[in-house]
Amino acid sequence: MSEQDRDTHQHHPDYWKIYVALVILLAISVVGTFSGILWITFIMAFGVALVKATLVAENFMHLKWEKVIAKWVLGIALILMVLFFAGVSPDIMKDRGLQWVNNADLAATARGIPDEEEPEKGAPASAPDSTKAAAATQTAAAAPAAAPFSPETTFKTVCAACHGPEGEGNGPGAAALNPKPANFTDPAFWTDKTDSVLEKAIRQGGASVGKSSAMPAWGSILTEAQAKQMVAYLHTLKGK
Amino acid sequence: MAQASAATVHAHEHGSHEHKELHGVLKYLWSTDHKVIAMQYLFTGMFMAMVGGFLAYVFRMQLAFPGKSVPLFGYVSPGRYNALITAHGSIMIFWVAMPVLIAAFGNFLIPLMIGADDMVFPRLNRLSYQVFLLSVIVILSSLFVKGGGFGGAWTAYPPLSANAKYNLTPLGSSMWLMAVALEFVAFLLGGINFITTLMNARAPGMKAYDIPMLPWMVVLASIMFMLSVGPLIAGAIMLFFDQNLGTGFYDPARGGDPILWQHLFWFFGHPEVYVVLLPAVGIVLEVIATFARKKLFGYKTLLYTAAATAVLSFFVWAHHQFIAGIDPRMANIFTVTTLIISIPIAEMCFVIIATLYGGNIRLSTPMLWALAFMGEFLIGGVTGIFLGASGADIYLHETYFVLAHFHYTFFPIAIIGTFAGFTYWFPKMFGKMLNDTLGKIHFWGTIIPFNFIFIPLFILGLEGQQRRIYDFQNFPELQHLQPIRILATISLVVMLLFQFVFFFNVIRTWIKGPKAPKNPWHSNTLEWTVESPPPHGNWPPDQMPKVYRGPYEYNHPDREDDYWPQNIPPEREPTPSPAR
Amino acid sequence: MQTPIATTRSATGIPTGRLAIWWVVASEIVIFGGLLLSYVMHRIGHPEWAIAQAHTHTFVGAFNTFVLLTASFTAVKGHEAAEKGDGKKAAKFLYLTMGGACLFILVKSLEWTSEILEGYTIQANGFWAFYYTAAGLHALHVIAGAIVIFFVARDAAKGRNLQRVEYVGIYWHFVDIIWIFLFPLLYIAK
Amino acid sequence: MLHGLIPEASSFAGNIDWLIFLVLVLVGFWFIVAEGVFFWLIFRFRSRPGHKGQYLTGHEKHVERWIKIPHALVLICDVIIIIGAVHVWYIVKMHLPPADYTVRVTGQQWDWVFQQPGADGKLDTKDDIYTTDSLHVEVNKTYHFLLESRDVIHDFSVPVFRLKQDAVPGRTITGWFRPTETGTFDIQCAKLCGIGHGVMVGSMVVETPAQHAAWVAKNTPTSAQ
Repeated sequence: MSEQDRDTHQHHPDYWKIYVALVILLAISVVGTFSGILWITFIMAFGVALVKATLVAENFMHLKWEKVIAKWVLGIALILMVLFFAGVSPDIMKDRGLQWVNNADLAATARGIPDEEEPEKGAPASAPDSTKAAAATQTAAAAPAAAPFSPETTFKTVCAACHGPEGEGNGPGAAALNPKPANFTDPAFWTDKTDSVLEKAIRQGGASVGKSSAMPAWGSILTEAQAKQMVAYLHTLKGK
Repeated sequence: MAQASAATVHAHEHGSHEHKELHGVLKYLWSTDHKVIAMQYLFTGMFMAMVGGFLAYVFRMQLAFPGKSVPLFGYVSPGRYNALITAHGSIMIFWVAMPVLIAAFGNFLIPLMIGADDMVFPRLNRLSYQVFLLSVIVILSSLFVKGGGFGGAWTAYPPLSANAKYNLTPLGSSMWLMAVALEFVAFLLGGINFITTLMNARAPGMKAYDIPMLPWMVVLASIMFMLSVGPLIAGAIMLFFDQNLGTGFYDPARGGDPILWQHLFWFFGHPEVYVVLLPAVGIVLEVIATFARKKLFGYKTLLYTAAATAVLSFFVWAHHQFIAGIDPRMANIFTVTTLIISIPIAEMCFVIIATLYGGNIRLSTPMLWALAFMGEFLIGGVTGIFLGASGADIYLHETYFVLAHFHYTFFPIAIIGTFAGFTYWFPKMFGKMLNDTLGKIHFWGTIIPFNFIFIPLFILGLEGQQRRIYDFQNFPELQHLQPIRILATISLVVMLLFQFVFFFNVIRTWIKGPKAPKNPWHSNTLEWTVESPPPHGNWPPDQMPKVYRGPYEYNHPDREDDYWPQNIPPEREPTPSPAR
Repeated sequence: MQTPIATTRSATGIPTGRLAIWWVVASEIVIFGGLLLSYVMHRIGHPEWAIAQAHTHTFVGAFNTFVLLTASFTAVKGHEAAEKGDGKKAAKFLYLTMGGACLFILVKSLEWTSEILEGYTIQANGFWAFYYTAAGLHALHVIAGAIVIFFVARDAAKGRNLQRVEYVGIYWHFVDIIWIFLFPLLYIAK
Repeated sequence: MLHGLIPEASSFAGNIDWLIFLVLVLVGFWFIVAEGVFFWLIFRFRSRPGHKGQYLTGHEKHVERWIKIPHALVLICDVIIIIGAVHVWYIVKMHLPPADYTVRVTGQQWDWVFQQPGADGKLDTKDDIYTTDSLHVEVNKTYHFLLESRDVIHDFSVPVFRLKQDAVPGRTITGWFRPTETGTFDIQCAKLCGIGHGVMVGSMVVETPAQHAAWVAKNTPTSAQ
């Protein structure tokens, strides 16, 4: 026991008194929860927690008699946490700001508290995107279904990027991919493929049918019926 | 530290240092001597530098000659390209810059420069290297697992990094995260050791302003690292749970928020770049003071500007996220703080340049590296202002301008600063003198090609070429820039080839280099008062050094030699030495 | 392994061991601070988590807080004994503290199993993800503290390294303070 | 300043280029001064026989002046740059001029999906046109874009417009642009978003009002006629 420690530490407050005070404070914070009024519960809970924390830090950790350098070390860490909270909370805590709306938060909140708002009308609208919050855009979310769905234009605009305009699997995106996208003109492709497997591949992505997961899930753009029409269109490409 | 008790506690130095000497290979693997641990970090860091350099060679070849098979590697698919750039970024920062600059030089020099026989916690020091070695194994093996290495860039933004469905590297991403977390643990353990050693274990008589610059800077860096890495460790735990337990911390559809990770990452990210900058500045200051034979221009100014940079670095993090979806009003605050932090850094550069005034500059290899650090780092610092100004960052964000900017700061730090320190302390570390002409060939062979890599990349950045694209043939507006990319790649290959001059010089010196004297550069600091290489325990227990003056008393009027080592007692009544 | 001369020096007047523990506590503040503040921000952003939070058992949390407070009390009594040089008594108090830690972990595991069986797993909802992560990280620190206390107590019983009783006490009180803040955040702020 | 390197094709491109030029001038001056003094000092005080170093603590008035003055001037330059930056940032990101048209841009793994208002000029109506590779806009018209992402973070970037904004999943971010040059320009994804990040190429086709009307007529989905 090097003697440096002995001379710096003569101060031992009456630990019993502090311990009893802590237990009483704990009881107060628990009782506070029955007050029913939210802000009283908060004041009780966090105020008491702060008092208890200072009691433990001052007396049990002997911060009261510690050199000031140690207080600076802990103080800087706490100040940095306040700074972190100040810089981050405008983006995370709030669900809207200048020029941006956090639809996901709004949707989660809307879904989460059904009793406050009237429950969402009927089946979730076939909005092209599940993250489209009902609250954000009141207009009937126009799915591509509104305009007559033509599998050919959808193939040309969406699928051609990787499968190529004629479906040979040589689109500009194909150069990037390994394994290569499916080649619908090759009869060998069709030998072991059923329509339902193709629909699943289209709507839930390649990985869902054991194929390359580079094929994204287009289910958010194409409904069941549309996927069937797409598969029908793919048949017309066979042997071209 | 600032108000260290004036009369350092002269606890009589009990606690001797004899213990059974390890022998054979065990001496190098299981030793707790701070010098052996420093060598372990140094060689691991240099090996990882070679790995990082090779990765850079591979993807730069792919950029210059897209689609062709790269010699010594093979065909670079987009997935592999992403893994290469992620590994290059992560390895160069976490496994080259930090271990070599903080752990290797810090471990070797802090005890020697403050007159201590070892770090205060030798076994904790050994444990920190072992955890670091484990992180090296995990990151290297993560490149060879099924699905390939993690491909989400060293910033690992979720949801790309949080969901295997998006990044297609289920094993690679978790192993990358585990390796980074282990590296954080290693540097937390090491950091506590460095900070406590400097605060408590100083030689008797060494007051706060007698400590040389390098220990100050390495410890300041360790404090910044320790206080900034906390939130990211919490973020890493959350990301690890997202990757493996299917929680939704960063998945917006399930109540999470991807912007939270960006804030957690960059709250650590920006202090991190100053964590690697300060030790490099410390090395450069030691070398410049010694070879300019001149007292540092305003020791306290340097210390206060370094402290100011350290504090301000916690206020600027969101300048990495101006257009990342944060609230535009926050961007104004962070623009102001970012430009404010450029002031202490600018003053630090002015003070370093002013140190050369009135000097007697000898241009040997370490001095060339230190001066090159200053010359190149000015370009890096200056181009940072373009990116700190939020309006200009709208166009320049995620372009090659950013890439060239941070290579003009990281390269001087991790490569030029390291070579300055390595060539300067090589005689002390290995007991032999490096060949100076080979050193100069290696110097010019690295500096000139370096500028020919990254000045062209500035031009590419201004043309609007954005980062992390494996093949620019898909972008009609960028196809005509191919010749610039080929020039950058060729300069990189030339620079990498010149590194063999360095390896040849080091190995030849190991085998039959001339024996190094105790103080080859006639420097003042305490590490030059022991033999080279220093024995275990540095000084005999009864001859621990005492300090009588500051570390930079060169060309002092009261002395005929142009240097005055710290531990030489003043012959007669010490004239009131002028203000430090 | 003899302690190096460096460890015995104390330029700041604080013994090296205690100075290191203050730095450990500082780094833990920023780690737990990052996690708890992220939770607070999300909790304010998602008022609907109150429904999930209603399923937490406030009384179990309160009892656990009481257990940790008692453990903290015995730890500081242990330090008082060690200060007087009485290794045996210090070891006895430290073993009591370890008992408190084990009780805390036992109560926590029972609480978690009941919640998980009710279906509130870590994947269930944003609140439960933060609940298990924060309380889990804290529980890990309690377990680590208990292990370290065991070794320090064994040494103290033989009268060796008595100053470590204080250092492990400081770490333990910090773990208690984290729980003092975790308890209202997870249990009371419904 | 960037004009030589990349054309300006949108209304606020000029502001951003002006700011980059302002920073270049201020920062370039300090860079040249610092490098100049640096190399001059190395040459002037190189080691020569008989030449001896001086002992300066850095607090001597005549030497300290050389640091205090540049220090203050750098502070002034920084203030100027801050004012310029905040001004341009307000124009581009904080202030939304009234929109002639609104388009919805959705990033998903490895392609952009554009939802443009049809002939009626209103979004989310029957005659909306969905395209995935090109966004057809009318020159000298102010467009608001609602930027969203379906999976990971993407970045809607049109270099010639100096337009760049991250698309964050779960958020709808509104921005604006006003094309001033006709032609076909690159749309890039400027945030790493996985394997196909390199193929997420789109084209911004800026047309004259007549061409645009013709394009809309040709591409309006048949049912909406």
